[in-house]
Amino acid sequence: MSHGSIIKVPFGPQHPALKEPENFLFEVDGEIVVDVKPRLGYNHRGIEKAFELRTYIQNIYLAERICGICSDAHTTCYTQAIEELLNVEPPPRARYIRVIIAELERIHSHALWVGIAAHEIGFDTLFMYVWRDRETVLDLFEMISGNRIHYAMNTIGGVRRDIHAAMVPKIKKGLDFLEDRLEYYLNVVQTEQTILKRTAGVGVLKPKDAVNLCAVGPTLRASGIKNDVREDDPYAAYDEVPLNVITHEGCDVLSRILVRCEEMLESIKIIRYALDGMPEGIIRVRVPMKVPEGEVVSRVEAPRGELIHYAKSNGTTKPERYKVRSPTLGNIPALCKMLLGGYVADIPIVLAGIDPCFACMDRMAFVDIKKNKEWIWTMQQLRRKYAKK
Amino acid sequence: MAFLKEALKQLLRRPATLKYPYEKLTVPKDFRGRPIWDMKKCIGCALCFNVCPSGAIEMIGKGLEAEINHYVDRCMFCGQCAEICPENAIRMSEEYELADFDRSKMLHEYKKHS
Amino acid sequence: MEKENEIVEKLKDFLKENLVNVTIPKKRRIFVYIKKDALEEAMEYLVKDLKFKHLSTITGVDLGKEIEVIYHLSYKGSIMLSARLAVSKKNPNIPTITYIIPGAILYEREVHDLLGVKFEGHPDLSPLILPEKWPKGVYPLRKEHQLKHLKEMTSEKRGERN
Amino acid sequence: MDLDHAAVKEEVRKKMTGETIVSMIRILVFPGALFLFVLAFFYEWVDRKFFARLQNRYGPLHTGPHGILQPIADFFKLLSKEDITPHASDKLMFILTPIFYFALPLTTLFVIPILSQTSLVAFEGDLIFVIFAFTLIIITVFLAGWSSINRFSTIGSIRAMLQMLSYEIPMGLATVGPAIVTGSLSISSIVKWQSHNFWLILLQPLGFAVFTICLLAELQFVPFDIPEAETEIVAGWRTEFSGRKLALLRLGKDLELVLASALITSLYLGGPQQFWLIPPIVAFLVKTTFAVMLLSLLRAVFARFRIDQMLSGMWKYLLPLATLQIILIQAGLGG
Repeated sequence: MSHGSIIKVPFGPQHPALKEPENFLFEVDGEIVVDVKPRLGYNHRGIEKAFELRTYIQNIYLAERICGICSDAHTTCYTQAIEELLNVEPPPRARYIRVIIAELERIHSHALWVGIAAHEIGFDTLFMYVWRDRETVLDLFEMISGNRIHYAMNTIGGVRRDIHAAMVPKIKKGLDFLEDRLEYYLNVVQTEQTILKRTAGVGVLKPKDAVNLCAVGPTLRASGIKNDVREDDPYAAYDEVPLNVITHEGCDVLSRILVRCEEMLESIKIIRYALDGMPEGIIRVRVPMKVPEGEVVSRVEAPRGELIHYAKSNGTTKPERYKVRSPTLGNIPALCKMLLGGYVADIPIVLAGIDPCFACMDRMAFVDIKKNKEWIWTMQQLRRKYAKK
Repeated sequence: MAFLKEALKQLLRRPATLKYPYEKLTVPKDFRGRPIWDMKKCIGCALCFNVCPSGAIEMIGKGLEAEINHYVDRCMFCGQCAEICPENAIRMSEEYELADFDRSKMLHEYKKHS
Repeated sequence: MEKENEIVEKLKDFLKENLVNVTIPKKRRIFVYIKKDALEEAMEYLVKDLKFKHLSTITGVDLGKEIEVIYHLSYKGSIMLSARLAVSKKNPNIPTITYIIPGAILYEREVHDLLGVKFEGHPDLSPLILPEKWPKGVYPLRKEHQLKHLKEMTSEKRGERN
Repeated sequence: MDLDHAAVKEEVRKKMTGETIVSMIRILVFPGALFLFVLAFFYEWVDRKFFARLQNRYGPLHTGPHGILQPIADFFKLLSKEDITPHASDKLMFILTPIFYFALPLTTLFVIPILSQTSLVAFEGDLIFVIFAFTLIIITVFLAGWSSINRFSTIGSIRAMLQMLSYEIPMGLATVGPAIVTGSLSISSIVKWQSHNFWLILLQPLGFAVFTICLLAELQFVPFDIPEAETEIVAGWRTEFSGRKLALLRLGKDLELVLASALITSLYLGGPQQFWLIPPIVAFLVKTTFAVMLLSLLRAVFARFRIDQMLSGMWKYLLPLATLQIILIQAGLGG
């Protein structure tokens, strides 16, 4: 390959294909991608340092705001970790409610992703349809938890709001509507020629690479490896709920779409089972403010993959160290492998293939400024200057 | 061409979007909107001030004479203050249209005797 | 719990004295403390023979004088083994394990950025998360840096103030 | 007999000015520029509303009744915005290309019969002029992208040229189809021929399909909007344009939409016809609105192709179809 024709194409941090700031420097030979260098950290807010400054109750809402789409996964993982440190057992009804909320969030997160993937390949009409149908899930969330995205359902020792008997028929009606819409989209994705042309055989990740590069979640399951935290390391009420893990052998973007669509249908079945089988009883137990010394690793299957929280407490009301590793960081090495050898035109769809959530992935340090010309007010100065007027 | 049939079917259906300023969605029952303090019930225990994760509540004075300054631009509507208040003096209202051009309007002051 | 005990037995007779202590707090969780110089062979053994193929992440914890680096490995997604080792702050050098598990490439860079642990042999230890103009030698997650102090220090780097 | 030169010159001048004023009005106002601007804005509104309704949403609403003034509002808003010329760009080309991009479709529209069955400028061979104008438009697109020295617009402009190479030939064949049948290369006479016989869409449906697909590629609508693929190369060749230049580019694209739909109407749908009392222009407007809605429908139903898929698709499928249509005409089937 003649070296002369290699040009460097920056992708991000501001780019229509990336919904959040991230920078990938591509070396492109003609239309073929030769090398990828990820440069992360544009969305870094210092959450791990901030964890150490707040009490355990306040940290629930900090954990929730690590990511705007998979917020429940983070709070479930956080509250589980602290409950294990306190060795407190949430009541059975709370564990079932956690499963229901987690699966509803999986549907809303995957539906959001199918819309974005359609937008990446220029299919805006499908994007509009999928996001219109996703509104049913968000309305259900608003009814159950009072808020569309940050449901704040989990607290240490159980759940803050109950799913009353009056809500169950509404939820079931919403799920029935969603089920036949999702079946229709599954059919569209497999038959619509223009989608197949842009996704089949694109962004291939062979199973061996997926394991070596420690990929997680649907990206791993689309390469044929059956690995899901809900089944392997069950938490909340997943040991009492029937679950079948969906895998596809296609190893390309199309099989990732199929895995996520079928996972949504699977989630609907889980929610129906959990709604019927939910035991009666209290939904939370009282917990002390101070957490005894100890350390714990807590794992959850977030919509994008295996999410790990490591907590270390020192007996006070504030954690000693709190580490969050979100699924997207696990998939970035696999993403770089997929991009090599592909077309420039395929970058957005392959990049969207792992359903990147950069808000999750960056959790540290301050809002940094690329260009030195701008000046910036810090939050405190702004409040002091205006709030006092 | 299956998608063509679906697209043409949409022409007959009413659009799913909303003419926002003129048509508004009704918010469900216990929606977490802006928290409102009922100063008659408030005993100035400062529990809400301490628990607020984003520091949106400011206490002036102590005990029964305490007054509350609530910064809506800092508040994230988590409802933790309403939950922890021993006197149930804080209620999460249904208000969600809180944007404004002037930041001083973001400050809601709750006086004791007003 | 028998699978966990079996793994611990195998690890004990492989590492012998390098294995300082082992705790099994609950089902599917093993915490292991190993010596620094036994890291590479322990990793090799864990990944190749005991089939801990998936490295979930690497955590760095600041213990005051030492920095503790914890490797979270998982066996077929279920059993989670956390192998930890401590390294002094004066010469925080640890051999890289990217040649055993390629997936560790970003985790090591993150720990290097935030806690200043140098991974010898790592292909590219350039800053992954911190901005270019970040002052050298300042590792935000270390206990000695308070949030206020870090903000003042980096604010001069942001050019003229308001 | 000695003519009174002054009187003759006076006579000629009066007649000449009378005639020039009439033709000036016809060029500049009614079936000419002003009318076409209004038509361009109207069709952009039709396209946006219909496209929105296909996607189950309202589309522009609040500017004028049913948002009909939205395109005009966008145009004037853009005019008021800052007009940045990149430092490293080729200044002259950067300024000229938007003007060309806007002027080309406008002048080509004079060749198409709108008011009556003969256009403003009708000459034998204006069909060839239209095809040539389409190629010129794409060359302006290439120069626009190339002159704004920016990585994304360079890639965009190269893609525009590649795309042109692939659809020019099938489009040429598809426009030649009607010319062969009517025996003339002037659009006005093709329109006259169709008013006596059937519309050509009934006689040459295959040619109509090929022609519409190529127009989609010409207008850079979704299946073929590869030169300005929003998610891949930001705004493709239009990335660096802003303010007045972008306003001109958008107006140029609207005029191109009018040109495309006017071509479909006059070549395949019979153009402006006199249905007992209704003046021909109403028929023209109805048919072109239908053509715009057809293009909008096709835009809503496809995902975007990759450039190599588009090239191979055009050469492997569209070109044989276009030649098949010509063969059918020669075999006497086309009318």
